[in-house]
Amino acid sequence: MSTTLFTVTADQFFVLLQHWVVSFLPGSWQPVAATVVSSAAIVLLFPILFALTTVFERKGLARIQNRLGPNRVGPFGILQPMADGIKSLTKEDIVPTTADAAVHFLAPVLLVVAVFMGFAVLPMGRNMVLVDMDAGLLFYFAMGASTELSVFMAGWSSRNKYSLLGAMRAVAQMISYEVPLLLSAVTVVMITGSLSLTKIVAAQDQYSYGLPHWYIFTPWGFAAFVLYAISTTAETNRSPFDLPEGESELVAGYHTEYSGFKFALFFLAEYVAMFSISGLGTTLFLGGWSAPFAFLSWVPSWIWFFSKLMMSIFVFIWLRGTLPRLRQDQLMNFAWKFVLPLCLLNLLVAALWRFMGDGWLRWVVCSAILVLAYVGMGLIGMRSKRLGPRSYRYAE
Amino acid sequence: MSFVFYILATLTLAGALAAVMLKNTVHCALALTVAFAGLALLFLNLDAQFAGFAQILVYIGAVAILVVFAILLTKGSETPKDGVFSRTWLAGLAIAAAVFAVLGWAVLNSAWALPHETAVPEVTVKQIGDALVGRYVLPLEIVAVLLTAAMIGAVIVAMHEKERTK
Amino acid sequence: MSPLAGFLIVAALLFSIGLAGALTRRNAILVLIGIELMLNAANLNLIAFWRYGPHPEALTGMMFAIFSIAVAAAEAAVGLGLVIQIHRHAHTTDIDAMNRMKG
Amino acid sequence: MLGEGILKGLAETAKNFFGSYVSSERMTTVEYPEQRIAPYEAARVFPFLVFDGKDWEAGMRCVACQICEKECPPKCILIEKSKDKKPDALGKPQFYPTRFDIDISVCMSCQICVEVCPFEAIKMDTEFELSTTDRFGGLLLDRKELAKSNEYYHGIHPAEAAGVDARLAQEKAKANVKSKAAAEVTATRAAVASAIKGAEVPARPAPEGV
Repeated sequence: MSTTLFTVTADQFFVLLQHWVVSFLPGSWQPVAATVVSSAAIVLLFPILFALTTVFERKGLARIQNRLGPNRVGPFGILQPMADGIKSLTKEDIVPTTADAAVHFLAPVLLVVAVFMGFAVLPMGRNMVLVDMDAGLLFYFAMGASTELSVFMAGWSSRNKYSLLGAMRAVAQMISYEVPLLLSAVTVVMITGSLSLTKIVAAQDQYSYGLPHWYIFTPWGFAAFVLYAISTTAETNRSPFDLPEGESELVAGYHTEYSGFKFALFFLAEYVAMFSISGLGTTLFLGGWSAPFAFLSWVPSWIWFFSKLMMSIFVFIWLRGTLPRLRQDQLMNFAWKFVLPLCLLNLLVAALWRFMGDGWLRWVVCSAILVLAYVGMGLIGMRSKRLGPRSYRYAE
Repeated sequence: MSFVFYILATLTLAGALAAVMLKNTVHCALALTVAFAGLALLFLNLDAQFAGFAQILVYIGAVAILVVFAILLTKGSETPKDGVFSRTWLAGLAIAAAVFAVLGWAVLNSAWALPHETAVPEVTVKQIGDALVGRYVLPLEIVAVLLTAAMIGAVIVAMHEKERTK
Repeated sequence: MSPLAGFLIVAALLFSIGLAGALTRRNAILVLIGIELMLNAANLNLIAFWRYGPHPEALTGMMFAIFSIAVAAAEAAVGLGLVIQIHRHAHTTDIDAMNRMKG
Repeated sequence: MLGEGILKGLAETAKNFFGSYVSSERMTTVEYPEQRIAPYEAARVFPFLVFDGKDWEAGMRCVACQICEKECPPKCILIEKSKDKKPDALGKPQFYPTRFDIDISVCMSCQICVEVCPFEAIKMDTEFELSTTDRFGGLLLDRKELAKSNEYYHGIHPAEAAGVDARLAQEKAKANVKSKAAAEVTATRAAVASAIKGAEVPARPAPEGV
């Protein structure tokens, strides 16, 4: 860990910046001002990242489909989000007359607030966390849980058959995937022994012969990460699980009756939820802001956090470009009959891992149990589904 | 008494009153959520961090959605034709007022004897964890069994009986 | 008036509002909402007494509140399951109409 | 069944993604207004009227037989027959359309008018940038806008145009042969007639002096 003055200042750049900005205020206001400055930074940073991600998403999907993607507005289409932003601001904001105006207006506001609250506990760099809570993970999931209600409010208040159907589907999906999400996070808590995210990252920040102690490199950690990834794509209504806003059936799901800026708010909330949940993913499994190799630890810590974040965003986009949409019953069966049992088993394996003591034996036993369970569930679960090459009864 | 307490108290009571008085049942459910949120903030005000977040997670995350789903499944969102309050609403109100009078009287009279340690209890999640699996391991297991039973029971109760409707 | 008394008053008021809701409303779900409010008022009392109690490190009040939250959630689930079943059978959620025991 | 299908799919899209940066001919789309894809031989958009020679009005092949008007499924062709006749390519006097309108907002490019036209007068164009500002007048093309030369036809559908020209030339040749034969027949009949007349003239007086 070369601790030259340059690397330390680069690493703690934002912390020093915050102290410098806050130092202008009189003493008594300083703690409050510090939180205000950091939360202002978060609230500014992630919409900018959201703007960039919309371009990455459209260009990434285009490249996957062998086409170019937006390149008209600005060099390589970088200013496309500017154009989308202005468009959504100037679009007329139509509220259906039969809609329940108060709830209709409140839904996107509540959603955006709930989504932004999650960032308070995410450690984005070495001692760069807004609130170092002792029960940080629990706070995060509490905020995550309140997004479902605003989705329902949006669906119900626009008095439209499709949006209500979309909202019911979205809420059912989010609730049934919230259980595996929590359980996969609980395995990490079991091993670290603390709910505080900074302690979880500290536990992963050690290196043995160059390789980091990230939880994804342990059998139970890898299984938990895969289950976590599945649950996050479902929780944020993305890629194979985006049935609630399935354009083909439900027009646009629960935000059909929204237009103009309120629709842009839903769009923003979905992407910022994606950021915050993949931020949590990196914190829990990919070692938060710790460098991938010992000799790379001179690089500022927040660079690692945001690069891992953007990598997960790219995986979201990659999944969206690849997998077809799941039907509602397939989606629910998958959640309750495949992901949840594996999560429970993973809890068991994590406990086994913890109390079997160091050595190669626990690696073999844990990975054996998990692989056996996965293959077993896969074969038994799929047997009744007559999967295999399609047989056409009429057209040959 | 701190200023924050007054704000949170009014927020919670307003939410609760709205949840009881409003005509549209879905509005009642949303007002109930406001009451739950107010209570969670009151818990945080009482430095019970774990209980506050658990309250948000369990009540706002699950119970509120459950209530709203129930309202929609029973077509409760249309206002009933013969009034929102039951015929014997006056008696109910009287009983509630009586209960509040008794409780209020009890609180005010014993105000001097109430314990008032102002030391903020330093509670870490580790202590709660140790307490849960240490002193309270029996209630923990019982609640686990109860939750499973409740889950299975609720599913069976609300399931479509295939054979009877044939 | 000590802060604890303030919390107790708020909890009592909340409890009576829940009780009023449960007694006066016609819709079964609103009765369940009233019951939820009463349970929450009890939780508030527990945590208030734990916070201002003599030795908070024993965590009794908070533990009690957490278990009561879990039980209340289970109760809400079963209660609403019943309401849905009654509605499917008798096509009403009006309590006054549920006066026949016939299955 | 254990998720290897998903991995195969992901590998495929990854290959596409990184391949698109490596080799640019994977790109199926082009920057439309600047670059254009070469039109295909069999492409068709809306019909147009073919005319031979330079003057579109005189050389127009259409003889206003109105078969296409009757056959057109969405009824988007309107023809008004002329009173007088003008000689067509074979010199035979034919009617011509004083008014021939096609409403391209109604036309569904089904090419039935081309198939039923006995005179190869109407063919399918490949011009598709026809957007106009006004919705009704702009999309109703009249006779003058529809008429395009045979060379233009050769430009857009070379093979098909060559086939049409060959057939027309063959008909012309057959017509010439027929007309030549007809000319001979008329000539011989004229000769016979004149011979008979010549015979009658002397015959009429001849009976007196036979």
